[in-house]
Amino acid sequence: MTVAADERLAGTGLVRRLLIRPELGAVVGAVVVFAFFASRSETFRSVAGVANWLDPASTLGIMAVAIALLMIGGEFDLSAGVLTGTTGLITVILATRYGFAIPVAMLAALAAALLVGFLNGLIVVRTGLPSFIVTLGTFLMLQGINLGVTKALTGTVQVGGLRRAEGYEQARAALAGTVSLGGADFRVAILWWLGVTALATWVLMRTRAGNWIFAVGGDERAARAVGVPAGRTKIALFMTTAGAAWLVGSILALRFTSVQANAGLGQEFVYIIAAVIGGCLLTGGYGSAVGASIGAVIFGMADKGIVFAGWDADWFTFFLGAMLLLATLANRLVRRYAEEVRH
Amino acid sequence: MTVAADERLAGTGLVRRLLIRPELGAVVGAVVVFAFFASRSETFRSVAGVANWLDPASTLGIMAVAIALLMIGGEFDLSAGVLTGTTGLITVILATRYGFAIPVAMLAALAAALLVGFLNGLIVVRTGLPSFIVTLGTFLMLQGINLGVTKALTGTVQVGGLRRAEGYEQARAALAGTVSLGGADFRVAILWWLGVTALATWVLMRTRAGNWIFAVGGDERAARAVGVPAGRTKIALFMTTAGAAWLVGSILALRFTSVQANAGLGQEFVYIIAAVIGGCLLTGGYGSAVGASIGAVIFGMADKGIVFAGWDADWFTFFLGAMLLLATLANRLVRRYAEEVRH
Amino acid sequence: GCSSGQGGQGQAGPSSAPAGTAPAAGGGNFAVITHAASGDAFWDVVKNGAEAAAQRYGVTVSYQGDGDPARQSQLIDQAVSQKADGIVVSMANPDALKESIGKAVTAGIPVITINSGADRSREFGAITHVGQSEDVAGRGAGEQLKAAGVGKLLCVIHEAGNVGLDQRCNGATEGLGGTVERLQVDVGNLADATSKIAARLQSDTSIDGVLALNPAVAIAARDAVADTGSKAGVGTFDLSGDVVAAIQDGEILFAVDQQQYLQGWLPITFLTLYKDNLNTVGGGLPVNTGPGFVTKDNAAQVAELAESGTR
Amino acid sequence: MTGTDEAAHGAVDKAPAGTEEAGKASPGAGGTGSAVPLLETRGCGKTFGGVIALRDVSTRVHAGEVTCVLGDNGAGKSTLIKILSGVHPPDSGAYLVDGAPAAFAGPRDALDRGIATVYQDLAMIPLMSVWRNFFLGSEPTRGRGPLRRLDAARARRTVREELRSMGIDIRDVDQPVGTLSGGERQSVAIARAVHFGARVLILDEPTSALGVKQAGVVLRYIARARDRGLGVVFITHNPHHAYPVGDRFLLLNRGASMGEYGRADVTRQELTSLMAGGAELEQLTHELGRDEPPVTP
Amino acid sequence: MTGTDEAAHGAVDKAPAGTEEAGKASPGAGGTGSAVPLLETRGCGKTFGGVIALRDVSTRVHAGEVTCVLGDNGAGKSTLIKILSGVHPPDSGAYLVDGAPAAFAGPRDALDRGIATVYQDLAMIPLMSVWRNFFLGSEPTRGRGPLRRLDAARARRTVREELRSMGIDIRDVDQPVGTLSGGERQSVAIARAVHFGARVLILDEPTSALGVKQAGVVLRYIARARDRGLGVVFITHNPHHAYPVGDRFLLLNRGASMGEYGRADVTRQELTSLMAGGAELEQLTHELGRDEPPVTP
Ligand SMILES: Nc1ncnc2c1ncn2[C@@H]1O[C@H](COP(=O)(O)OP(=O)(O)OP(=O)(O)O)[C@@H](O)[C@H]1O
Ligand SMILES: Nc1ncnc2c1ncn2[C@@H]1O[C@H](COP(=O)(O)OP(=O)(O)OP(=O)(O)O)[C@@H](O)[C@H]1O
Ligand SMILES: [Mg+2]
Ligand SMILES: [Mg+2]
Repeated sequence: MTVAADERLAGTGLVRRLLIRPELGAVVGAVVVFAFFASRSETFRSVAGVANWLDPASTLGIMAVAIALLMIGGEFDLSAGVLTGTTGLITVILATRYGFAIPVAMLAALAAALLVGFLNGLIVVRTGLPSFIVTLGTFLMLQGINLGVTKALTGTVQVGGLRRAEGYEQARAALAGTVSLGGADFRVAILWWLGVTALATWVLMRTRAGNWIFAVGGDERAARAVGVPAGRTKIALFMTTAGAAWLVGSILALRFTSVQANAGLGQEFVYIIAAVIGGCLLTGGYGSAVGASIGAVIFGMADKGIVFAGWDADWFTFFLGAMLLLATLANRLVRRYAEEVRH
Repeated sequence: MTVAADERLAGTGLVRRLLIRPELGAVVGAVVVFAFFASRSETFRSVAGVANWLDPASTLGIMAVAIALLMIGGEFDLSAGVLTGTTGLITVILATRYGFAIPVAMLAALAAALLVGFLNGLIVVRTGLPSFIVTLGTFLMLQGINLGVTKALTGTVQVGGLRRAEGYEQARAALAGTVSLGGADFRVAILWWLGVTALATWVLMRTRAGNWIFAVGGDERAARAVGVPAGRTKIALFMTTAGAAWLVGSILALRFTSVQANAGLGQEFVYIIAAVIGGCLLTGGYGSAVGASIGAVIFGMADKGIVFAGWDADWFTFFLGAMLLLATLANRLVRRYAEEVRH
Repeated sequence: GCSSGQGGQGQAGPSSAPAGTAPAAGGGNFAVITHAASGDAFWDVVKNGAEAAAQRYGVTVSYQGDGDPARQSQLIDQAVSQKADGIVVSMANPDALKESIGKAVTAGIPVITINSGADRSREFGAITHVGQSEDVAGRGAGEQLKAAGVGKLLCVIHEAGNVGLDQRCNGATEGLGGTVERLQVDVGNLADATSKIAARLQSDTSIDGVLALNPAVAIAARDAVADTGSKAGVGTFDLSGDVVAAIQDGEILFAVDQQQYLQGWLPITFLTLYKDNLNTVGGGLPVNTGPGFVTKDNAAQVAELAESGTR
Repeated sequence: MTGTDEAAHGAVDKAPAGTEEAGKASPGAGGTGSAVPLLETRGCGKTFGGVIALRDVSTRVHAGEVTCVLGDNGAGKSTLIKILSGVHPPDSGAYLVDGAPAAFAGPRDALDRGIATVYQDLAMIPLMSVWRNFFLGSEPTRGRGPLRRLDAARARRTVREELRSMGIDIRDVDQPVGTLSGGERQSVAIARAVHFGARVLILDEPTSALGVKQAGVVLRYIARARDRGLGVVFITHNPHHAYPVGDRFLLLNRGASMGEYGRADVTRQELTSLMAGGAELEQLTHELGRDEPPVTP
Repeated sequence: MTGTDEAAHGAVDKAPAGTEEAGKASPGAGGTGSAVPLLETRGCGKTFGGVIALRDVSTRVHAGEVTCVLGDNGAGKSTLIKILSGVHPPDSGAYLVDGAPAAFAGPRDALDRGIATVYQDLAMIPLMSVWRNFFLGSEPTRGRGPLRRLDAARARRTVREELRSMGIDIRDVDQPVGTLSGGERQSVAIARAVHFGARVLILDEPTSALGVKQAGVVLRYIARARDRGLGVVFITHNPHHAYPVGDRFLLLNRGASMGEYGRADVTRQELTSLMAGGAELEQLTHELGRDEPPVTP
């Protein structure tokens, strides 16, 4: 800002400017949840404990960031969870039943994932149907395909044995290995997650594509009117989500060397939850990648913290629900304070 | 219309006026699905077959109509599915373990359901958090309560024995009995479903409350500005949904005389799907009760039709997904034709 | 009820050297981690068994379960970082758990596998295995149905892609030797399950047997058979009060009873013994808990037990 | 209401209009004879986050009087309106209704006190039909008890008549408002506020999207409302619209009051030039080299 | 551009303007000397479901000429604009760009052919900041290849300058557009269209929400764009705004054309009265009994 201060601007401290960022509320939520569980369980705040809850947060985070981009662009993707299973299944089946080297099998899975993303996007853009319904359709269809094809090819509902496939060790080291740090093993996936978050933030804030994503989510008609290629932007977003699903699917397949036909089922909403906790609006046009990542951390902490605290598994979901509500409320209060009456 | 025709009105036939109704697209979708399965399976189109697929459509329909009202009012309720289980559990536990007469137990369950609905609404209205997140929180919490309380009180995850409770026969006849018609047994729940649909349609189209529902969903700020009690309307909608969940929960509990702690889990999205197939907008302000009912029928027919047609169970969800997509597309095409460029 | 925070108790130290002193009563801290979501009727009995044993021996048990192998393995990792004194794992997907179980074994934590995964148990370094795989139970059910004269069976899967359920159906196929058709229903919506089973019975009248894999679905199957006037016999896995009553009334032929209560009770017993006294039962050979069958003959005896969640 | 009427009013309302405007407040600024103004703000201010939208503005609205609020874009006119209509509470200063401090929780409360507002960013629901929008919040019903229902026939008829009497002919009152043209929508909103004529009518730039004919109709409406004894707050950019109906003119600039003038204290020309850029349009015509061509055919 | 300039243009564009307007089309209606108009509609019509919004309208837009479209609310002005800018294809009639039939799949295609539009229902994204909105669809970038990124500093600077040069001082170009006042938003939209000045600039009621000063600025912009050789389509209700800058005046009524007039054929007074209700305001002033008070202080 080089312009002289306007007399109609009340003191806008750095603090307030920071607080207006969509993710800062989520940060407060994360701090609250962390403090809560850290005070309940020593292991939770130990290095090993942190490594432990960062592990699920990493794969969830990668997906949450992709879904956040899509949600900022005004669309949903319910097929993303199952797609992580599909890509894993393709990789494992090709590598173990058809003797493909793992990198080749992974590329084939990526191609399939991008095709699914492309079709999702194309149908949404062409028919104008809500993406909620379209991707619900793909979700169900993929679920059927995962089960039907796996059963048809292998006779069971899970395929394994990836360990023996060519190129396994390298692929595993790159995607599913661990890094020792402070006496605990951290998953490499955490690095991938940080990378994806940084990349997504850069795209959102610093590129034309990012501008278009906000625009198509904020008001698609208006965006089209000024010449934003709304259709292409949305298709690209669906393909990005599919790409993220492929990354997560590969990470999980390499790590567990086997995939079940129902892998990823039910995760689609966890992604959306993480994105919303991180400040994304369900109506589109607002949100951030960093926020979605922090949402994933909150979810991961609450999820694992309850186990660390040793609470009864029967009540698990109760505590999880209460945690989520409290985290979002904390988030909300901070945002309220920052924005005051801006609606 | 008593006013003389305006020269700027092209011939607006009755047909076009009908087609503009949100549910008429769904009717076409329903006809398509029916025709398809009727041609594949004789049983599907027999009276017994119709009674069969109308059975699950009835409970789904009751919920879909309530959810449709809520969605027209601009909100979601993810806790509705689990709440059907909660109400059933309360009724059964009170009637079998504490010796309450069934009507009394049911009233207690209703009170509990309405309280949950009220709290959902209150939190949404007061905090301004998206209902997606708030009711997700209640969903998780109820899920935990259902399991935790049932376990604590009975030591198992399901309670039964309602048959021996006082007032069982009458209650069952009213809510879960059957009516013979054309040689097949139709469930009484179908009548309840028709009644709920008619009532909801009347409220939506013919009362002030209906006007307010459309208004708060269409533009809450604007509705508030002209003095619509937006908060009260929304809370009432959440309570209506809870009431419907109670009705469905009671019907199922009386029918099966036992309830599992995880009953209703996962149904919440089926309700939303039915409402959306029936023409409700996810963004609120548009939709119809009849449409939601027809959405429930489409879903019920596709779901059962696949079984009647005897297709491979492994591919079940694939066919279901394809069916849903096609039905919504048919729906969409009809609407497009009717509305042309209106966006 | 809620067990106390284990964070603190974890400090009891690595239990790899369970003090060669006299068996100390209590103080153990065990984790039971299964591949089923909480609320599942079968696994709830396992949980009851484990908790009853814990109470008996004065140890703490934390029960967790998740059908997603990735999350199950994370739960094992958590137990390891909490330095549990012993871990009980059901291995529906052994490959996926290999790494985490290996970690536990390396950390010197005794592991007992339960239910499925008997063949990989020793390879992974578990001290023993309790229970048998779902195929065996399924085969038993198939044989029972065959004995009842069933030629064409409908196997009702209430959770698509669930490995355990798939194994049960596969086992039943083997045991029956006839045609087995599968049907997918949603356990959360029994009305729908009923009408789906009825739809299948209506459209294929040659089906003369229905195998439910869950007691609630068994009731739905019974209703469907009654609604359609089919003469199909119904068999089921696992018990509930309603199922036992139906067996007594002759509406359901039998229920496969793995006596899964033992799959909860025994591992805790074994782990306590191992911790206090370094005992390994049977030199690590699998301990079978079933399958048993509840039929009209013995239904009366188990009726009450099923109501209270121990059978 | 005639010129003589007006003088009579002016004589009654001799009390100073506010604080700093006291000097400027004109003896000619009308009033209905009631000493207590319907609405009054005293040094009201409003801040949005870091933005000061309104600062220390005082004004009064009397029954039977039209208060015009004029000012540039972003001057804070809509913000003032939102305070008056209960959407925002003022951050500083006092807001009095009938002489007593108002504590409105929302527009509903203001409506209940008889303060009706037509917002610039139209309070209309695009997906709802014209007649439903028109009666939203004040639906006519018939039947009683559980059978109480919308009187749709009456509502449709009323809307059609109201709109026609305003010179707008909407084809079909069942048409969704979202398909109306910008001006049609504005007209419906005004017709609604007038129909439910309250004690105070607040109009935020009602004429800006309207053609000359409709604008005239609106001005006539305003005058009629005033004659019925309503207090009217009328916001506009157009001094030519403000002058014919206004009794007081409040000028805002960058959030602050530039003074309140009574009708008698100011001519149309003065008003126009006060609005900054007054005869600029004339000027512009010359500047652009486009003088009137000689009158030909 | 001066009167003599104009006469010269008029002389070139002697071809009848359309079909039924041929008689009325004025020899004075300007053109830049190119015989082929930039845009031309021939008997265009548009129906929405059962609503006939536009019927058989023909007009032309020449380079260096301002075509004003005037008409009552709901006359179909915005609909015509949407056809010109590629939002809707016409249902009947032909739409020619540079003399060749145009087949636009959307506004993007029109933009690519140099047709930029400012819509009445502003094409702005409320949640996005002012500068992001300003450059939306034409973002300045730096770096190349995968490092190609928004040049945010330049964008902010440009926006601030453009807006200041238009007389709007936005406090903070990072403010979301949704928090701007109605007029401020409109100004940003116009500044954007002007900045990306295309061959044809279409403005739908750009001045209606603007104060006198800002309106003057917009008119000056329009004149400047015309002088640069752009074809401008300018929609307004205000004949006082239309007259200073317009070269042709297309009058619409209830979806149909009431004729197109050249500047030379019509005086401001005639235009005003053609717009129906012409001197009605003056009339109204009298009618409301509010003659100018004697000039006092
Ligand atoms: N999408 C649509 N669906 C149905 N009717 C429409 C639609 N768009 C416009 N109309 C109708 O077409 C007519 C012309 O509308 P248009 O917006 O072109 O008017 P306008 O001249 O721009 O009016 P204003 O000056 O009030 O903006 C209006 O009566 C409107 O109701
Ligand atoms: N919710 C808000 N958050 C932040 N700033 C706001 C908000 N509402 C208004 N403002 C700012 O306050 C100032 C005054 O706005 P207001 O809408 O009152 O102006 P106005 O006089 O009505 O202008 P116009 O004539 O253009 O409608 C504007 O500069 C606007 O940016
Ligand atoms: Mg304003
Ligand atoms: Mg218009």
